[in-house]
Amino acid sequence: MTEMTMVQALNAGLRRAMESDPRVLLMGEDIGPLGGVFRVTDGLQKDFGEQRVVDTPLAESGIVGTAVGLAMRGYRPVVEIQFDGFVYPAFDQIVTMVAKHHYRSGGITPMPIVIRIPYGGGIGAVEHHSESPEAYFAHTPGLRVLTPGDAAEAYVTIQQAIACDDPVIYLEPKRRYWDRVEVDDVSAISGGPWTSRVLRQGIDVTLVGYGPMVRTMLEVAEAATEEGWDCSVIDLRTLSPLDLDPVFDDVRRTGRCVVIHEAPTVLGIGAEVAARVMKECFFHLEAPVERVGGAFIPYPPNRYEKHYLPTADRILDAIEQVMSA
Amino acid sequence: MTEMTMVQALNAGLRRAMESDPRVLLMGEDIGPLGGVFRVTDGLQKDFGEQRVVDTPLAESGIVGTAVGLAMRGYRPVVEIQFDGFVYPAFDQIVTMVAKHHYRSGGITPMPIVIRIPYGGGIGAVEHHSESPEAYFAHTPGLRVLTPGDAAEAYVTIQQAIACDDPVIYLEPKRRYWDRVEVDDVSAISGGPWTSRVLRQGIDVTLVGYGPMVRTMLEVAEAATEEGWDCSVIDLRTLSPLDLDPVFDDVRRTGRCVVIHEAPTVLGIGAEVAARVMKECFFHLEAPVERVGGAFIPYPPNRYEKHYLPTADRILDAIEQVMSA
Amino acid sequence: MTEDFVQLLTPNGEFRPHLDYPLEPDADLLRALYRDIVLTRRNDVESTALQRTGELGLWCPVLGQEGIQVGAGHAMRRDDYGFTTYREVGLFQVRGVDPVELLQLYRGNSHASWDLTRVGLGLFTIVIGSHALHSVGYAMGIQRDGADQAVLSCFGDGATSTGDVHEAMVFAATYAAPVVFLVQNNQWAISVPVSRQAHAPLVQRAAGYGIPSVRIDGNDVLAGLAVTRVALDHAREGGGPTFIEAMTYRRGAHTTSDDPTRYRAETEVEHWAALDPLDRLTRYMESAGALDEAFVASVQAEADAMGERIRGAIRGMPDPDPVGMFNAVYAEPHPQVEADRQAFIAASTGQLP
Amino acid sequence: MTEDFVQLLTPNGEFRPHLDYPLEPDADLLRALYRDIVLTRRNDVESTALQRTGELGLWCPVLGQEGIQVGAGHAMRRDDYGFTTYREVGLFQVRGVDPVELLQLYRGNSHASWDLTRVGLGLFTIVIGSHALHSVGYAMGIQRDGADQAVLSCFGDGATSTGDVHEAMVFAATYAAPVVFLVQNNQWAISVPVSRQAHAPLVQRAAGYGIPSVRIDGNDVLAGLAVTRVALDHAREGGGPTFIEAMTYRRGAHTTSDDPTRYRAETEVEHWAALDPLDRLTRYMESAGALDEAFVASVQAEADAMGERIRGAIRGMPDPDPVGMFNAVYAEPHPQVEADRQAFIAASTGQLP
Ligand SMILES: Cc1ncc(C[n+]2csc(CCOP(=O)(O)OP(=O)(O)O)c2C)c(N)n1
Ligand SMILES: Cc1ncc(C[n+]2csc(CCOP(=O)(O)OP(=O)(O)O)c2C)c(N)n1
Ligand SMILES: [Mg+2]
Ligand SMILES: [Mg+2]
Repeated sequence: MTEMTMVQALNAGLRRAMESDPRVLLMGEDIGPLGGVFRVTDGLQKDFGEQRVVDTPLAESGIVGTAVGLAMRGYRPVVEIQFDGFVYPAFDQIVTMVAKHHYRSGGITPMPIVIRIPYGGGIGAVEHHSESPEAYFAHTPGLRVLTPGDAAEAYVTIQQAIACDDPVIYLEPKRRYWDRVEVDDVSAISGGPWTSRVLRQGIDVTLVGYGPMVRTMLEVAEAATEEGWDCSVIDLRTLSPLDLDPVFDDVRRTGRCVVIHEAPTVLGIGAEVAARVMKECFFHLEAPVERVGGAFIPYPPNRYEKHYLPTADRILDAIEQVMSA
Repeated sequence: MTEMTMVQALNAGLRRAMESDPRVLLMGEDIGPLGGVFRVTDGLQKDFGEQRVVDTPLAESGIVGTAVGLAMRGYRPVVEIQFDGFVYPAFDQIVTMVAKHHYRSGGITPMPIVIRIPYGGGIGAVEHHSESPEAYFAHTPGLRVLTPGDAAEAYVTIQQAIACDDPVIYLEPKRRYWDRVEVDDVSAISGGPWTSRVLRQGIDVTLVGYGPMVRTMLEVAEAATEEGWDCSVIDLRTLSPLDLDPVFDDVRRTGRCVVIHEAPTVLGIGAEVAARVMKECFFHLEAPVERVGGAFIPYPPNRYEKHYLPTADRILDAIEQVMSA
Repeated sequence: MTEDFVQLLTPNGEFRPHLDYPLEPDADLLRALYRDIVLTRRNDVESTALQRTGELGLWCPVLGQEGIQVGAGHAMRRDDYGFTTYREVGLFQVRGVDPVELLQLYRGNSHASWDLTRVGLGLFTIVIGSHALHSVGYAMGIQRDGADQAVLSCFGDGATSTGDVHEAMVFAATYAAPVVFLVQNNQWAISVPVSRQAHAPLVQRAAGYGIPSVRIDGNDVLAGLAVTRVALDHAREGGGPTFIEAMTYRRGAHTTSDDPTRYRAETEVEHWAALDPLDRLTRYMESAGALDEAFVASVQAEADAMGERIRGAIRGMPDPDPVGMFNAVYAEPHPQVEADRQAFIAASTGQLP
Repeated sequence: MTEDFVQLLTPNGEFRPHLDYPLEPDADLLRALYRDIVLTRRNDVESTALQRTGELGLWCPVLGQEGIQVGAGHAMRRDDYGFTTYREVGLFQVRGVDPVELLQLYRGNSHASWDLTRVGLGLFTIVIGSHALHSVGYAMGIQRDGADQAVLSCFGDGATSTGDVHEAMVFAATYAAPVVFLVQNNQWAISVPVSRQAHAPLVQRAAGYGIPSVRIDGNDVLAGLAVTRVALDHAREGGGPTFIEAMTYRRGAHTTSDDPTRYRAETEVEHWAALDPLDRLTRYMESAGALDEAFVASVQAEADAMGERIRGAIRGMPDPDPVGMFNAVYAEPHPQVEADRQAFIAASTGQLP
């Protein structure tokens, strides 16, 4: 048990994955001597060499496209995209090749590629450095999408993502990079990576979120007690596949549900969760599922972000809304 | 009034738009002497010249990226992407620049670009020629998304899309390209392009769809009468913005709703429609909203497509489902 | 078209040895090349016919480009690896792709039908240019394995405009990856002439990356073989990438859905027909005494048998089992796919979900 | 670094006229260049300081690259158009972007703060390389207008690896668009040296597209001016694109968030400091008698005033009105945005939606 930031936990997780499988290699811009702009790969090139920690030219399609070839050759590339907003030049390689290759090959060639993307806002960054592209990937058959809620999760799930024979879009909530928690040096998390996790059980309303919203939800649940509301908190953890059975179970008890994410509400993960919850818990719902997400605007300049992001206040409003229905 | 195929209607609509505004120009692969692989631009280069009907190099990011520059210069480029599956190399330019430029510029420079994409399946095509990418675009603030249900719609809405100062992803349901209908030579459609349209009003269940599903829904509604079910049919027409008020009004009467599209059900347009209908019509619904969409698999080889696509049978099953709830 | 290119076999069938690209074509080699061209051409004819009768949804004719394809195929070692487009039917032939396997794709039974580990060819990507990057990545894997192999990466003149081909050249140069880029400049990308993709000869692109390059006569199977072999050996020995531009011509339509009369003159096609790769090989073999009647007849018989086999296998080939479409979406179980599969099975057996 | 480049002003401040790039620098011109470099440098210093004190979220230092930027800026006519990255502070200065306008971006008040129609500069795109295509499209528009204008398209050495820059070169060559590509090869893309982006000199890339190219001393403001002017004139006159590689150096960190000690040696920085663009201009002006004390003092005073104005405007600049974030998402009304705006207003005024 050590206390670690999420950055340190990811670094340690990558290191363990590289130690245990020589076919794991890292690729990306500035991941070598610099250790990545967030230092997630700090020290790894020094220890594993330039063949396994590959500083690439500035070309995202090139990075993901060569990773595809490496995977065909039996390697397990872990790609770092420097920021969320820079993944789109690689979008064709991701949805056309990474996602489909195993299917196209009739099951002969898997694509064990992990694409790490620091995502989300809240750090006062310039444009293109605060986006939440998860819905694009979760809508794409052939991809898996994981996002850790804290350092302990990150340490384990990054290793599990690398061990998985399918391609995994691994979304790192960058504003939680520097949060410290106790990290256990074990090789599994409860339920495995492709499950959601219930962090708190309440009786009034079920809060559902992931990534950067995990901490926010826990804080909101605390604050809500002051209003006399007892909240469940569920971290989805995996966005593809979605593991909603625990959500359904919980909502069948609480009768109320609020889904939260930073991405635009329209067609965000919350749309799918709401549609499914309302279908599966139709006769248990006391109020329609509320969604708290981004307005239908591009990520705004950062002086606006405290108004754009799902804050505790906005979530509490939504809770009040479902409680008063 | 003339009977036209959708291809002819689009051709005529493009011609009229070019005649009425010299700043309109067409760009794409094989749109010149060949007239496009579907012949939508047939004859236009001959009549408007190479400066206004531009055969481009084979580079989708290049096409859309230069269209951005042309739009900044005051032109109104209409881009043809040859098939749905080839839009992804341009994805970065679309979501990063086309969608955001007006916002980034603080409202100074609009992006009146239309990106025409033949989409959807049902024509027995090879891989990457049958996809339905609409959710990616409809989730992206800054874009508008239109899709015509028949030739008459196509003739008018393509002109309206070109006249719009915002970027429009114009999705052409390729399997309806050769359907003939009466096309009126007027310059408006009822309600304008950014509205959905009620094609049929029933009392039992509301069918909601768009593009290739419009004809399918009408056929299903006919077939359903034999089972004694009286269906409403609503063509969404615009996927961004979504115009759901007519849907809510109808569902408040019928109490039942089925949403249909070819794209994967997970995070498809149906997710948003279901979430919104269930929220807005919570106390009117007799059954959860049903979604009939693509399975969570890549578009399969075409010998499977009759099993993959939302057929009348599958939609009738869904109607039965909501009717028996 | 410039004449400044490597040619070992003139259109008249004269053999002109080349100092930089040594080749001593013995009768066995010539016969093997001849056979592969003839069988490729027959595959083309049969497949076109099957498309016309509705047995296939589409076909991409190769007529005119068999020289470079068969030559390059023979330059590869068995354990080299190739990445192609839809057009490299000659390479499929050399590498041992069964035409029936291939045609399942055009029939719509499968997305990509060969066992890519057996034939050593990646699945072709229809999204133009994207596989150039896969080639380089695969070659980077070879480097890391310390293996004595190289990668052949084929694409068309149109593909050179794509960002992915550029990034592939950048990565290949940066890592000195053992890959040979082979552009078949067949003068057209559907209806768009190569002059719209490039103002300068494509072969010149390579120098900008520090990649050596050479332009060859793509209708000359011997040049294709000799030059590609040197390039692959160079790559295998750690010399890094090479870029080959093979000047050739797509004499047929782009695909069976295309109508080339809309955009090009018949005279152009005739010009290139006179430069046919099989004709010149035949002339040379005749003059060299390497083509006897018995051999010609045996290849003919083999082609006939292949044609019959293709027709027999494809005509009326049953549709695949519908539930198969849910297979292999993921390598590990994915609950959403499983749920959809179960719902599909339930619906097909008449149960409501 | 090769010395094979165009240089008009040696590091010692000697002027060496160049036959192909004629320039007769009179005192007025020299003073204007001097002033713009000094003000650019001051802007850099002030902005860095404001970032350090938390008034700005980020700043991208320009130290070392002012020569080419100010030179190229002066080569542009008023009605030419430019596309830049974040780094072209010298060009912003020449084109009349108010530093306070610019800094609103780094403060987080706006995404792009200048009036792009007034200064004739497109908004810079942070997604590397993508604006190269906008440049070409804009130039295609100039062609269609039959206008007597040209476009300057600036990007870095790292950007040359992107597919978009390649496609921009392809389109520019194909349509002979009136655009000048100006690469500032400052030797680094964050921590990645240019040797990882390119094995051959970047200037060589252009020939592959049939685009003329030239490498210049990027720390020589006069070469930057003379060469860019010839290229822009050439483009304006219908001669098509040119590619300029300016050899220079990013002496500061990539951004204020960066730590260059992790990846490069101080000696390298010192080497380039000795080649400083302002030093050599100063030397030349002194020897040419174009730099008197009064002028130096007046520029200094102007810089001081500018610094004061920047600090005054940025320090404690209020946050924008929150509701403003809903503005200008679309040019025409979009019901979803309006609904979200209304919900936001309702929530901020304490009403439940
Ligand atoms: C990214 C992308 N854009 C467009 C297409 C449609 N398309 C298919 S083949 C082709 C032309 C390819 O030309 P070239 O690379 O010269 O190969 P050739 O067909 O001549 O062998 C085009 C435009 C595609 N498959 N992929
Ligand atoms: C597509 C994309 N990928 C990555 C980044 C992150 N990034 C910002 S600047 C930069 C380096 C740019 O180098 P160069 O083009 O040489 O310009 P310079 O900063 O040296 O002026 C990188 C990798 C980005 N902005 N866009
Ligand atoms: Mg071609
Ligand atoms: Mg640089």
